[in-house]
Amino acid sequence: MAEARTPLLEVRGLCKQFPGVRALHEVALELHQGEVLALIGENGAGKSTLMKILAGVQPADSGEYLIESEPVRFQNVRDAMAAGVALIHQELNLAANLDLAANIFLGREPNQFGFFQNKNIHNEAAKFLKRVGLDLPTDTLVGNLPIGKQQLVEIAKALSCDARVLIMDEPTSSLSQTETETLFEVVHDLRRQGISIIYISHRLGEVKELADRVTVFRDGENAGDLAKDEISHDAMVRLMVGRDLSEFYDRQIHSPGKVVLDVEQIRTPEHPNTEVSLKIHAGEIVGIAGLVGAGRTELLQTLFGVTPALGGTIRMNGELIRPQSPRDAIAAGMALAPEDRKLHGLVLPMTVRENASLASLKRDQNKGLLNFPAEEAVAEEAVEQLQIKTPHLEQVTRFLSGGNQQKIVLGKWLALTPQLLMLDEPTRGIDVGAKREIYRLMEKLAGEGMAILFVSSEMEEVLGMADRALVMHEGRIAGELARNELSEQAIMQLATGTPLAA
Amino acid sequence: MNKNTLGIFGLLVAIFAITALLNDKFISAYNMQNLIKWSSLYAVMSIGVAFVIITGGIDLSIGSVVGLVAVVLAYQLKVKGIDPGQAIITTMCMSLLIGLIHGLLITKAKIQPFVVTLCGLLIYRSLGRWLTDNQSLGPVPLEDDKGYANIDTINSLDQIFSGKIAITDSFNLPTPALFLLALGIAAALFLNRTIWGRYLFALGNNEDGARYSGINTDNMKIIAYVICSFMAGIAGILFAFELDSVQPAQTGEFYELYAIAAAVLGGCSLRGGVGSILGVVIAAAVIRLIYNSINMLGISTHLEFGILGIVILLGVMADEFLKRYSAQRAAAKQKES
Amino acid sequence: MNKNTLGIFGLLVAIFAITALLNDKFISAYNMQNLIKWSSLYAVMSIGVAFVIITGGIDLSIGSVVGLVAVVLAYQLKVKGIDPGQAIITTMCMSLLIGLIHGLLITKAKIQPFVVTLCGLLIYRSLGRWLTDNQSLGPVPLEDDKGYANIDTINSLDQIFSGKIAITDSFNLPTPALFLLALGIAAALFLNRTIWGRYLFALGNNEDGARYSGINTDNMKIIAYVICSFMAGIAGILFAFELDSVQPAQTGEFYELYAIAAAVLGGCSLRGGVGSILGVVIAAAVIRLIYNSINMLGISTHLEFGILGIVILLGVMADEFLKRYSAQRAAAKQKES
Amino acid sequence: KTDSEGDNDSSEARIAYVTNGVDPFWDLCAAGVRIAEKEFGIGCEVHMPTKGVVDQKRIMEGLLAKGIEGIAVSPVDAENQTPFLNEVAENSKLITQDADAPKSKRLVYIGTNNYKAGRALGKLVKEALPEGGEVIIFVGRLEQLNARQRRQGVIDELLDKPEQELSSVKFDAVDAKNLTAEGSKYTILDTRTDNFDKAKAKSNAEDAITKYENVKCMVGLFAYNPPACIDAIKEANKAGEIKVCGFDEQDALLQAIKDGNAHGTISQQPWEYGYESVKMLKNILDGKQPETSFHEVPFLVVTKDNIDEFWAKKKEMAELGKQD
Ligand SMILES: Nc1ncnc2c1ncn2[C@@H]1O[C@H](COP(=O)(O)OP(=O)(O)OP(=O)(O)O)[C@@H](O)[C@H]1O
Ligand SMILES: Nc1ncnc2c1ncn2[C@@H]1O[C@H](COP(=O)(O)OP(=O)(O)OP(=O)(O)O)[C@@H](O)[C@H]1O
Ligand SMILES: [Mg+2]
Ligand SMILES: [Mg+2]
Repeated sequence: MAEARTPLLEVRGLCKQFPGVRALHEVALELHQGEVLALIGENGAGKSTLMKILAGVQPADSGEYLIESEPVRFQNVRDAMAAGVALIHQELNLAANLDLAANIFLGREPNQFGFFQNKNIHNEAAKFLKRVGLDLPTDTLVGNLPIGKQQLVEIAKALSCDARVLIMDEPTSSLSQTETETLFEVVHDLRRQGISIIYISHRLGEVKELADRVTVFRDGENAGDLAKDEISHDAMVRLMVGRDLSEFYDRQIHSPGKVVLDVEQIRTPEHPNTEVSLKIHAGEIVGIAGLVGAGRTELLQTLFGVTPALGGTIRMNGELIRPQSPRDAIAAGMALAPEDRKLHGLVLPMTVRENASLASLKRDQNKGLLNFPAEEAVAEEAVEQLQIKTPHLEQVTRFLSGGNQQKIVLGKWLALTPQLLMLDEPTRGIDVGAKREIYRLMEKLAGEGMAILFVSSEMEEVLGMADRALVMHEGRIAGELARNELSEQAIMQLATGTPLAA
Repeated sequence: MNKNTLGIFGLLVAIFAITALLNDKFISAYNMQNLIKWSSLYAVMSIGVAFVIITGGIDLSIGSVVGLVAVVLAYQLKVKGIDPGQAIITTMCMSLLIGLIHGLLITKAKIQPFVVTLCGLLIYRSLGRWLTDNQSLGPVPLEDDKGYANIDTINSLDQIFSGKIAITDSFNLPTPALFLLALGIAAALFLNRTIWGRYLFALGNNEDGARYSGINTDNMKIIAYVICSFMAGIAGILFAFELDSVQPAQTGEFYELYAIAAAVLGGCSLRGGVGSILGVVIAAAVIRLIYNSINMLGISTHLEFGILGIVILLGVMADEFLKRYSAQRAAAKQKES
Repeated sequence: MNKNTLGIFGLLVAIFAITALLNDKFISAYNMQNLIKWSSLYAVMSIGVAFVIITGGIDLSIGSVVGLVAVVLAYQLKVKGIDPGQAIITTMCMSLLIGLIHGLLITKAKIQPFVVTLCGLLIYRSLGRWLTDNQSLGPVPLEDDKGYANIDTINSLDQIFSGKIAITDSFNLPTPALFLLALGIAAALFLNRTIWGRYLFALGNNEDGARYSGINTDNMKIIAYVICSFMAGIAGILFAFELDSVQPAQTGEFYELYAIAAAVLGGCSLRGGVGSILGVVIAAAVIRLIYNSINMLGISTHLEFGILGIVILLGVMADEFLKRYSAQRAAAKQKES
Repeated sequence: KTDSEGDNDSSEARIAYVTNGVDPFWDLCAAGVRIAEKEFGIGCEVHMPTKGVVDQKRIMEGLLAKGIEGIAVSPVDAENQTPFLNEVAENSKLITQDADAPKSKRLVYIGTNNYKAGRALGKLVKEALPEGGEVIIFVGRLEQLNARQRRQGVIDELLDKPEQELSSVKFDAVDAKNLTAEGSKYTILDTRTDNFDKAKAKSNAEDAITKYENVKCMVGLFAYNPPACIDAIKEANKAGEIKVCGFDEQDALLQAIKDGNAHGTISQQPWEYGYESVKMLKNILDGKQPETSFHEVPFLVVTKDNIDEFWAKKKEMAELGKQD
């Protein structure tokens, strides 16, 4: 069992402490040449922190870090790159004001006395972009690309580093099916070339498909390893959360009630020439599937008044509304848990209490004065109902894990008991435990008669949770699938613009 | 008083004690009176700018607003002979309007606060000079001045805005201190006890996040700029009556820098989302105290600016350092437990 | 010349044409000479601040740096009788050192640029006044002045920094224009043709991203502040020789606002990541042109500031509007195809 | 020796000399103060407020708080500062210098008759341009009374208007253009202000040369204005063609007078301000009340004829002042 060859990269007894958070405690990790090591664990388990240490972004407090048995201590990213370690960050880190080629070679431009030698970099960049399935002119500005495509650029950039060790921190979190598959091919390709990969994902299906070995973290410590033949969904979950999780998608079919949302022929600023119509009933969970950039986020944002509609009508409970801002939409009974929870969902430097009560302050006000008891009650209720793990209500939300942050966003909206809850990628970057809780919550809310509209790029999620799925393609709804018609193949067909064979 | 405010308060006490030790006339009633008076005048302005800074914005125009308000007030009273009450109301409306314009340009036309208020700085100064042909004016009539209407009212306004209230035989409280007290309490209540105050902090930290939570962020920002200009307007009136002389080209020049310095020293972060009224008021007092001490200790006036700059720099550095240190301490503590 | 630069160039041409139409003396060789000279002086400063603004920072201290450099230069030449070449080198080193200190405080002590350079504004001004006891000084000796060493060298320096080169019979090119040309080209090459320039743009847009790409963002930011202070230093020397007289309390006052205004009008975004040297130079020329036109057209000097403010505001608004419009057009086009 | 130094120690100063701003002019005044300090054995603090009325008020309040016995001030806005000056006068011996506040309770005013000085400057212009011609005036700011008096003196003299009483001078509009009068050979084209920005002063002069091709004489009312005009003229190659007459005594102007590039200047003999102020306050503190309320410091007309003598005097004064 124990392999004789020395690991390419090894970490022993590593500790890392953030103000108020013990991120890593005595963790160990081994990576061999040419293997794909999957690193999994709940939100906040310390995966990204360890990867940042490996890639020289931040230093460890203590512990050993060896490459080919040689102890190393990277001062910065450049050192790590020189040693052949490259990291694809969980958050996007591109310069939006530069073009694709510039971004891919940022920090490694061929130059003479500091002056660019520009000749080849566009060709080179195009090669790497093609490899990740991006067929765009290399002088396109990155800022003009949707987030999913930016993720691909990020991957192309890492590929161009010629690294021996490539770390991918949730590379697929904003990719859809096809792009994910392209990425898998790239990973297989790299492995064949003898490059070692650390792959972090919350999508256990991906892990199963790709990984040669799995290392599991829990609360900043090693929770166990799985060899290739031990990798199974249940085993991974057991190590991650410390117990079995059964009945992942626990759905009951409710008979849908009256129409809550009735949208007719609205046009969004991103897709001004296509019209979208849809209806959502009380007690119904409707999923929206589609490829990245299909206009799903845009649709939700338009309904929520973030980017007002160009035309068409929106009715809530039969009443015509024209949401010009989220405020209008909220007043009409809508709520949106946005795609980017750090940017749009939360005010990170504020506390759990302040975030959970932010939307309901206005309702609970007393002639403009804050109603502190009511505020406290709202926050407490959210923490209790959603089982948010936080030491106290005054904890700053920045220090919470992704799943708990997402729950606070939900708690904020549930305090207002909206009639229509919209969720944009509700489980993006969220670990299995939290995921299941969110699914349960959706089920419970639907049972109570709330209409739920969610966008997801995870096929499984759509298949598992939706009573009905709408599939978007290039800004329009390409098709609608009832629960009994739902299948991976049907969704993919519609999402890529091929009509379903009748 | 929270931790940040404690630091600046300590600085106040320290400079106060040192100066008192080195010059016994420093704590005379007369000097204290003056110190309180000037601190109040500058603090009123600084409170206003604190609102804007909390939203993550900046207002470079307040010095010019102080100047313009003072000019327009004096112009109405002296040149036009307008009813004093009406003149006060007009100038207040003008300052509100200026704030509104700033707010609208920033939120609706989406021009950066720095640019909008930099242009404001230039334009209002110019307006004041043009209106009066750059002649200095006094809002309060001198003995045999003509052209003023309602001299009695003006004089009682003068008493209100720059009078003194006898507290003991030797100590008189300057009325600007009362303005500061009232406005400061109102501002602190607004920021910490109303939903709008909470909204300001929220949007200062994350504007999109606040908007997605149903807050009308544009309106809230406009309100912050209106409050800022309004406070500058009040300060303009106070300065006009205090100095009895308004110079279109000079009155208020550079005050924006004082006010911003006070806000920053008082714990507001220019990144937005952080700030306390008490801290800002104390910081404004510290700045005035430094000036007073330099004067009392006979230090060369050439060094005034420099000392002020160094104190601000060290203050902010100490603050930054303390924050990091206390975060580390907290972490260490957690580790133990 | 890209689209943004075209807009400001259009403005330049428009004001130029209108003034030329209304006053035929405007295009005289002498006036053009002056216009070029002043534009060059201010543009040199503005180029420096553009670097800092591209990184997403700000430098409020340049006016004081201009003042301090001019003071120290004149002090060395007049009071200390130091060798002129050495004096120039000392002042340049001083300006580099100032930039370095700014950069270190901003990157290592993590104090905000606004605060650091605001304190700089206060401190350097104070230093200059204290050094000279606020005496005005001339860098260039008058006939029977004592205390200067190497009068010939000083005079030839004067020729270099504020001389004229005959081009035609009537038109002489002021030497500051050559400085601008050399520095402007160097700056533009640095920004657009070297990897460091690209790093500045990258970190101005996304500092973390740049750092994760292996760029030493701290060093790059320090370089930007050093360049900024250096350019202010050059401007200080140019101003000292141009005016032949340095007033410690006044030389350079408010120039930071001009420079920032020029940078913003020239297309730099205060959010960082955007900017062009050509645009900034043209914008600096526009500002000088506005002043010149006001004088030529006999408009009241009181209105100067106001007109400048309005032009900047309208310029930025038009820019914002055009950007949105062209984005919409591009989107519409894309949809069609 | 230590004793005499102790006398000059500012912490023991009994009186103070407060200017209206920061300017080389005041440095020369300070020189006079230093001379008088020694001569009369009294310590005197010199304060130069940077930022106008506010700074001046603050500094004087500080002086009162310190218990200063006498103050000589040049009020920034004499008229409107009257109430405050009265407050100072109640708590200390107050005299004004350079600029007067006639309505206040100041004991005496030490200064130049700026209107007369302006007329003298006008006479210089007439000397420079016996044939008459177009004249333009440059000044820092016109909100100061002395600046306005000076300007009016120049205008009245050139337009042959009757002499006015200093206390009741009628002023022409600040932005009046092309002032002329019947029978006068002179036209006053314009008055340009620069807000104390030296670069602005220079470009104003340059722009005037461009705009008014027939301008024959440039008049600078503040110390830095004439040198700016001289520079601009030199660079326009119009030396000799355009005359310069000025006020005050910046070295560049004196040099130009010597070289024939400027016609002449009016010096207020600033050291006399400082000297006389200290002397006056000393006398008052010693119980000797001033006889009149206006102690006139004579101005001096400086032309090529007396330039060497004057410049030597100025240098001597500056040196003497510096020694302290
Ligand atoms: N810069 C920081 N300052 C303070 N705390 C931090 C910082 N970075 C991470 N943490 C905390 O350290 C812990 C580990 O975070 P990390 O990002 O490594 O988790 P993760 O396993 O990657 O989680 P996820 O699956 O959500 O990405 C978390 O509790 C997080 O809040
Ligand atoms: N910030 C932006 N700037 C320019 N275009 C954008 C931006 N955001 C989105 N788009 C465009 O809007 C279209 C729809 O994007 P949207 O985010 O709605 O897609 P989506 O289906 O929700 O994809 P995702 O899975 O990434 O959320 C994309 O084609 C993209 O080109
Ligand atoms: Mg992570
Ligand atoms: Mg989306």
